[in-house]
Amino acid sequence: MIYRENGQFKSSYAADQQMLPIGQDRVFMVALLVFVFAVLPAVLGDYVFLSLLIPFLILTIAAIGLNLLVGYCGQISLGHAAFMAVGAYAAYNLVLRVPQLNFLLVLVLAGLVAAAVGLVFGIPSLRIKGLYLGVATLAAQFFIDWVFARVKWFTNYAHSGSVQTAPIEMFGWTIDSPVEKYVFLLSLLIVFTLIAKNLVRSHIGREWMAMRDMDVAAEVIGIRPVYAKLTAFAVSSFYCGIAGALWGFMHLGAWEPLAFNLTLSLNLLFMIIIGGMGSVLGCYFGAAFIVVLPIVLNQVPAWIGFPISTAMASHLEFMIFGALIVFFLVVEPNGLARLWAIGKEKLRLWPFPH
Amino acid sequence: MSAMENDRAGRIGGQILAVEGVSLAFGGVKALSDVSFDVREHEVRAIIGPNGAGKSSMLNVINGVYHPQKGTIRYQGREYHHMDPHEVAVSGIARTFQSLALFKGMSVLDNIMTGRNLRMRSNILLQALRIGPALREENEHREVVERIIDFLEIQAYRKTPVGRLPYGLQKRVDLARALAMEPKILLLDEPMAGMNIEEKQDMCRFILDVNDEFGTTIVLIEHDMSVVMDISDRVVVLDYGRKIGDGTPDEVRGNQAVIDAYLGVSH
Amino acid sequence: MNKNTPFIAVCVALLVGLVLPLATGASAPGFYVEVLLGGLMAGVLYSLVALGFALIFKASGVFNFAQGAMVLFAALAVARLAERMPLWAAILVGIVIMTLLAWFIERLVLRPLVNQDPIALFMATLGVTFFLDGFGQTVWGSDIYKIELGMTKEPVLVLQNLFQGGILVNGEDFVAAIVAAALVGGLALFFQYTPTGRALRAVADDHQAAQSIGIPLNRMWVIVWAVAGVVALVAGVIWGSKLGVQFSLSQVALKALPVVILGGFTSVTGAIVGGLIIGVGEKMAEVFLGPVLVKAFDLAGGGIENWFAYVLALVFLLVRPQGLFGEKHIDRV
Amino acid sequence: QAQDKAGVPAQKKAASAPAGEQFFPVLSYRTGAYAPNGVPFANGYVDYLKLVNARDGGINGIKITFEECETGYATDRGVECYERLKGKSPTGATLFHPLSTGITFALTDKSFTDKIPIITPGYGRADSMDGTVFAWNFPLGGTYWTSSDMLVQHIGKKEGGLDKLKGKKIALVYHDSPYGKEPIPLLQERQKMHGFELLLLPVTHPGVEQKATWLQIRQQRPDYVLLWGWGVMNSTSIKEAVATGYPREKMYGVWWSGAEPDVTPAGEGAKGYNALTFLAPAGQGAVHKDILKFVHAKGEAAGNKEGFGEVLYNRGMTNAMMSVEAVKRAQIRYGKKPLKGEEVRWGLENLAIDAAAIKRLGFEGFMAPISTSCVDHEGGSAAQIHTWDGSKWVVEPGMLQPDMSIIKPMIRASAEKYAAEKKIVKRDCAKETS
Amino acid sequence: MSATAAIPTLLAVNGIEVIYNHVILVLKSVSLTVREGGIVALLGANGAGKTTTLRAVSNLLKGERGDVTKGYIEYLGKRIDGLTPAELVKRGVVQVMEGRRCFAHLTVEDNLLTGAYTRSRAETSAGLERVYEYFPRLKQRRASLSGYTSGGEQQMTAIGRALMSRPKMILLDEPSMGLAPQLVEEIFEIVQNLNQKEKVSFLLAEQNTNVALKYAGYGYILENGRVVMDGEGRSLAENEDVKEFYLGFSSGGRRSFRDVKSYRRRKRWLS
Ligand SMILES: Nc1ncnc2c1ncn2[C@@H]1O[C@H](COP(=O)(O)OP(=O)(O)OP(=O)(O)O)[C@@H](O)[C@H]1O
Ligand SMILES: Nc1ncnc2c1ncn2[C@@H]1O[C@H](COP(=O)(O)OP(=O)(O)OP(=O)(O)O)[C@@H](O)[C@H]1O
Ligand SMILES: [Mg+2]
Ligand SMILES: [Mg+2]
Repeated sequence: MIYRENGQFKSSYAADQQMLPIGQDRVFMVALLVFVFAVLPAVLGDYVFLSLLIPFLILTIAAIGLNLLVGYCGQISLGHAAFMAVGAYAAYNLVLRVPQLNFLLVLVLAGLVAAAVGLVFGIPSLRIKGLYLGVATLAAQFFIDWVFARVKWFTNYAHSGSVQTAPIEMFGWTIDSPVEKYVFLLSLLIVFTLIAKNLVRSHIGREWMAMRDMDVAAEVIGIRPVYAKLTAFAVSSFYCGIAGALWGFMHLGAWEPLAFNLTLSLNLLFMIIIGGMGSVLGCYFGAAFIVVLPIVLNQVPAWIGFPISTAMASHLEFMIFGALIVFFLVVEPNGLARLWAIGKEKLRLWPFPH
Repeated sequence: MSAMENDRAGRIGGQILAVEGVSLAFGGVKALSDVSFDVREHEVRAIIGPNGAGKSSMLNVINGVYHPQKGTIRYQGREYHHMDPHEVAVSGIARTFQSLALFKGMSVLDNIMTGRNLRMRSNILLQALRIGPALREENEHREVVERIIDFLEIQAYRKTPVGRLPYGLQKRVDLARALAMEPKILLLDEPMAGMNIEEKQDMCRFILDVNDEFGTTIVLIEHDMSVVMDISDRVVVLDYGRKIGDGTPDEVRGNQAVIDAYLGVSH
Repeated sequence: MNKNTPFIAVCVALLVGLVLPLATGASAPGFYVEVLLGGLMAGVLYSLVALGFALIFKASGVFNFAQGAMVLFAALAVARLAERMPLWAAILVGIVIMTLLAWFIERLVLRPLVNQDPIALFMATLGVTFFLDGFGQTVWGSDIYKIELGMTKEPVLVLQNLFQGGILVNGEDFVAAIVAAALVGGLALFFQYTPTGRALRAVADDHQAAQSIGIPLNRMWVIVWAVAGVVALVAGVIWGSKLGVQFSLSQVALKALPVVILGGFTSVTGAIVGGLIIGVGEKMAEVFLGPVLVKAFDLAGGGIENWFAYVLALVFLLVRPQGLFGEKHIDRV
Repeated sequence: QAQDKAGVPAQKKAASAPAGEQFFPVLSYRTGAYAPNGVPFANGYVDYLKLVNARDGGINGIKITFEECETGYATDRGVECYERLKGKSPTGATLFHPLSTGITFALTDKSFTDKIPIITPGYGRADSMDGTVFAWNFPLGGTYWTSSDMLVQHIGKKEGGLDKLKGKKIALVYHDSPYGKEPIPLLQERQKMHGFELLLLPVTHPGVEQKATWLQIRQQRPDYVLLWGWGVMNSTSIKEAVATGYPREKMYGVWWSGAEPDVTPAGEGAKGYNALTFLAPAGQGAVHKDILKFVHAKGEAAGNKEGFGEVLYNRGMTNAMMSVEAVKRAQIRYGKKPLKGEEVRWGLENLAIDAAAIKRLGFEGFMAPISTSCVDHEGGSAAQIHTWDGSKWVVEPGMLQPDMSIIKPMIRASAEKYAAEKKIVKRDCAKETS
Repeated sequence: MSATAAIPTLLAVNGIEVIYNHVILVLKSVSLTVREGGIVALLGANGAGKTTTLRAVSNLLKGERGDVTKGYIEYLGKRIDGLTPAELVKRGVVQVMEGRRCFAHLTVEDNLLTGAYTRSRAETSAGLERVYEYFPRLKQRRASLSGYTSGGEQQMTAIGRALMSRPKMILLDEPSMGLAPQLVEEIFEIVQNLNQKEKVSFLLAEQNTNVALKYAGYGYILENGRVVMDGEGRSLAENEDVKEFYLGFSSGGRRSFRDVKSYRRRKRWLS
């Protein structure tokens, strides 16, 4: 009966609207922050940062962005990697052409460019719904991929279509080592998580969710679909644009249009579905599941000293990964975040079963 | 038929909404043909009629969800051919739905808060940072909503996702959401369907209180004749998309066409 | 203005685009016909995959992402089995395998997920996709395999006297077209006129309600997935004999997505017509429009067929949100 | 502990061997769309490493250990493999061999901090042969600029002189990725020189949809088609050529489009198709006998001997051999002990595999001599044309050589641009003693 | 009670407990019996657990992520926990779900026909005629998509659809909801007709206590997942508490809705 909210009363609406209304959660959060900022950098090796944590952090930002659109506003998009590409190429060109710009500003601008493009590709959502819209957004995916592969200006006339970046410098700090990147990205992620949380708790967030749950009723109480849907597209693309820029600059270092292909889009979608639609926390779970699990699965045979061929290992990885997706959905169709919530609920009732 | 009754009658004002010659058809189905009636300020106006008579369609027309092929709507002195749902909301007409149209994934509180949406002004950046005016605004509106929650006695379910609530409570949340808009006219589509007597009594009380305290004009669709006869000031009767009766409950009760089409003998 | 005006406008624009190369003399008539045929044939292949999609969606409301993986799996099975037995036997065994697969999917994936959100089911089929990709390669191998339908691959020149230079056609393509037509006809009849067909449509609308009135959901799903599996097998065999059977086959199947939305998710006819429109559209665009764009914007190569199908589908949806033959979305309040 | 991932646990250490092991990471792809080409290559590469252990007891007594990592030809997966393997074993990874131009682009960036050489024989960035900028890249034996140059020269010869190319039409059918796009600048340069028309026809990954491409070829009727494909794209191209009636004799593939998996799926139709071959045509030589004897006979063949003696198997083997030779060379300077990547680079920069060495190693007929330096990370490029006769590759006699007077300035310009973008300080090779 | 004892039991629900989502406990030991040829009403406020009880009988809980965790259900003396809904329909138990749930994209007639999935062709056409006899309005609208029909029409479609499977027992969930008074009477007349002429038994969940008790032979009152009262229809209707809280009569006769002034705390039998 450690985890209980009894005896924790709220005396104002502000207190009631806190993000973590339960005291134990706040303690846990502080401990977690100390752990990720202070303990992890001290104990983990480069590989974990470069291959697991950095992609995880960046893709979580992207997943939050996509979740705002799909999970909160109910507009399915299968083409969000394209907006990441927009962000990445916008940042590349900004850094290339206006070298004196501070990188934080570059990020914001890249996000804004992506938001603008997202807005344009969001227009069909005013007429098309559900999976139809999902497939329609594929047009964005393929068209934008194509533009970056074909219009030479975007890649600074690189003949291979591949671009590369130099390490980032900001306020005299060169973000180069894996740990530095990790800390920078982690801070960004926290900021973006808070912003997302704030948005979905505000009236704009409620407009999105209303649009998602029942669009006719939403209109009748005065929500304009145009505004709600397009802001969702814009904010969501903004997140993805920033994630794209980070993906290019902090993770890949050198990339080609293919780096932001349909597979990445689908992966983002997997993340939010596995993690939980309409849950910011779910994005963390989802990103961890999709980014980390395959890599871990791939290495399991080696760890347990079970000699199988790489081919077999990667086939197995596919099979187990697929089976796990189905398994988790069967256990909880609303994603890992819901599983987490149920777990917490049980903990709250513990030791009573109901 | 007390003093209060007369008092009410005295408060009923002039015409606020008028539907004139509205016709609406879906393919071959004539949902409404040439229907006209008016609504006066502060009255409780009931619409009754058999299933499929076009009652919900009528509300949808007023609401801007359906655009009639013919006819006009006069509201606050202005004449519309059809209205846009958003415009309607801004001009102070709120509505509940026959088969619930709540936002299933949101909590009761959030559902009702959406009703305050039109009045919330802070821009997206302020909301993102949740500072200053955004936070203040949020708390102010929360207070209004809490009052409505108290009024409708759904305090215990504030944080519950509405999808999990039993039907009757969902109906109440639907009403609460509409009330949160502080509308001039409230359109209610079978607010008491699926309720037992006790709950119906509560609901009637809520409706009358809204009507009395806030002076909200009410347009009500309902199949329970005792409710309609008890609480409405005037009744429109539709049948197969046509108006077959209009008047006070007593007048309507005596109308032979209405008896044949709808009431039957038992009432 | 009529509600259908934009739709008609788009159709007219497409038709104009279609005849433009010929009208302006940008293309020799013979070549034009070849491109048209090439597009139609590609379209038939898209249609075959799209058909599987549409079937499953229509009958169970599941957006089956695994259709491509099923095509690959079936093709691999037939190709590898045919190394050990005659082709017809391999196909028969293949059908049995696909039916078994349908049974497993129903048991392990669909049954536990009854009455869930479409998006959860969609996701589950993605899990199936991953599983099948891994499983297929483990069981059948990951090399390029051949399926020999016993037809010559060398093209024949026909109508040499009508068009200068003649027209190249492929016998194999015609077989594909005929098979596709037969499948579609049969399935359309099945859905419209049999109780099972009607029950399948009911299931698509509301799983739970269908269950409540005695439609055995489980059997329905096995049936429809097995049928989709057989359609996948047919598609796999035809594609495989043209392109070779290899992992990449499952990726081509992605093109079936714009096809189904253009045709309308729930329509068998739509899958076919959509496939043809997209096949012809994208080949025409690539061949005639591509070079023009490259010149105009100094692009690094054409390749507009990558997006053409999707953009075309998007434009269609904008003027007709339910697709060409899809059922209109019903929302009433 | 490094594991032999290809089927058998790694050899036990011989008691007499010097302490330590030389660790070779192996980035391979045995699954997915590119598996038909990735598998035989990886088999050849791994088999040769095993051979060195079994026959010679390692590199001068230093055992080789290795670990495979599946990249699936995907850049992000490749980078992850790199990160995973670069720090294995006390000395770290010897060198990386990404077998993907995309992965090469991504790793090039990292090589500067990690100081591990990346060898890309016959692929990767063309400008990376400039060792003063690309300190860690080694496109040994050829790049896409040398290969495309040789192809143009060959076509010129067929036409009776490069000047005869004027007014001719050459189409480049290429994989729409950095790999496929690399030859374009050189071809454009040559186009300016000789006045032929160049058609650029990109094919999207994975390359099974080429109908429109070949319709365009049928319309434009180019005199030659250069094929820059990989994996299933190659065989599809040949099939589409058959379907559109384009003569296979007029098709020339780059060396990655000239192996058995590229032609056999097309059956009879592939007859007459040509491709470049460098570092190993098909066939078997002395080294194959050794592999059969020391590796296969013991049942330790990687991946069921798939592709043994075929083009890609042999190329994988040759690549492994050059890597081993580089370590050997570096041992002369740094001593017979496990070497770091940084030390191996010296070996790679001072590689001199002459005809005698080739013969000694059992590779006679499989490669031309190579000699690298601090400035020149390619070490010379030479190749032949081979033609598929319906059942095997027939090598045309006569070596082709690129015209470096055209390529060198291009490389310099391109490397300068790269250095400027990445803010790289160029090496001064004169100062570095060799 | 003694009069009915001779009639064999059709359905027996024995002390079931139902939990949704592994955590939400909704039914707490509910028991009830339906005798052959009976009409049993299940009454209770919103959220009392009526629908849940019906779902537990028809085995439709799975789809709602609910589970029967205690107790069992017998039909014709055999336990039916393991049967699929389809098997139950074959055995004659069919549920008409709350909220109509017609197949929106099928026409009214197709909706009806799907109900006869378990029946032969001959039975189907006879059944269709029968349903059209009961509901002439449906015959008029037979060709329109049921998604576009009005609420009442949909309710009729749903009931008609269930009739198509020729059930022995129908679980009817809030049949009167949203129906015009005439139609409510009509539907209950039909229920009575079916019951008397075709010996179909009914278990019906209703809010409209008035009508329900008029037609039902026996009734159970559910509150907070427990059966708090049961008895013959007539005797329930005469019970003072029921009168006040479910029928709206107080000692002085029916009270006008307008006059219900104060918000009364509800009287509860439990808690
Ligand atoms: N799928 C579900 N998941 C979680 N809780 C549920 C679910 N369905 C119902 N409940 C809860 O179970 C309780 C009983 O619901 P039920 O639908 O059985 O009531 P009811 O008596 O039919 O009410 P009504 O008259 O409003 O239809 C309610 O509190 C409801 O919130
Ligand atoms: N969107 C629509 N498309 C097609 N027909 C419609 C649509 N909306 C309503 N109708 C038809 O119009 C007629 C009137 O429907 P409406 O819903 O207004 O009836 P109602 O009076 O509210 O009935 P009920 O009391 O059963 O709710 C019905 O026959 C219905 O089928
Ligand atoms: Mg209605
Ligand atoms: Mg209920």
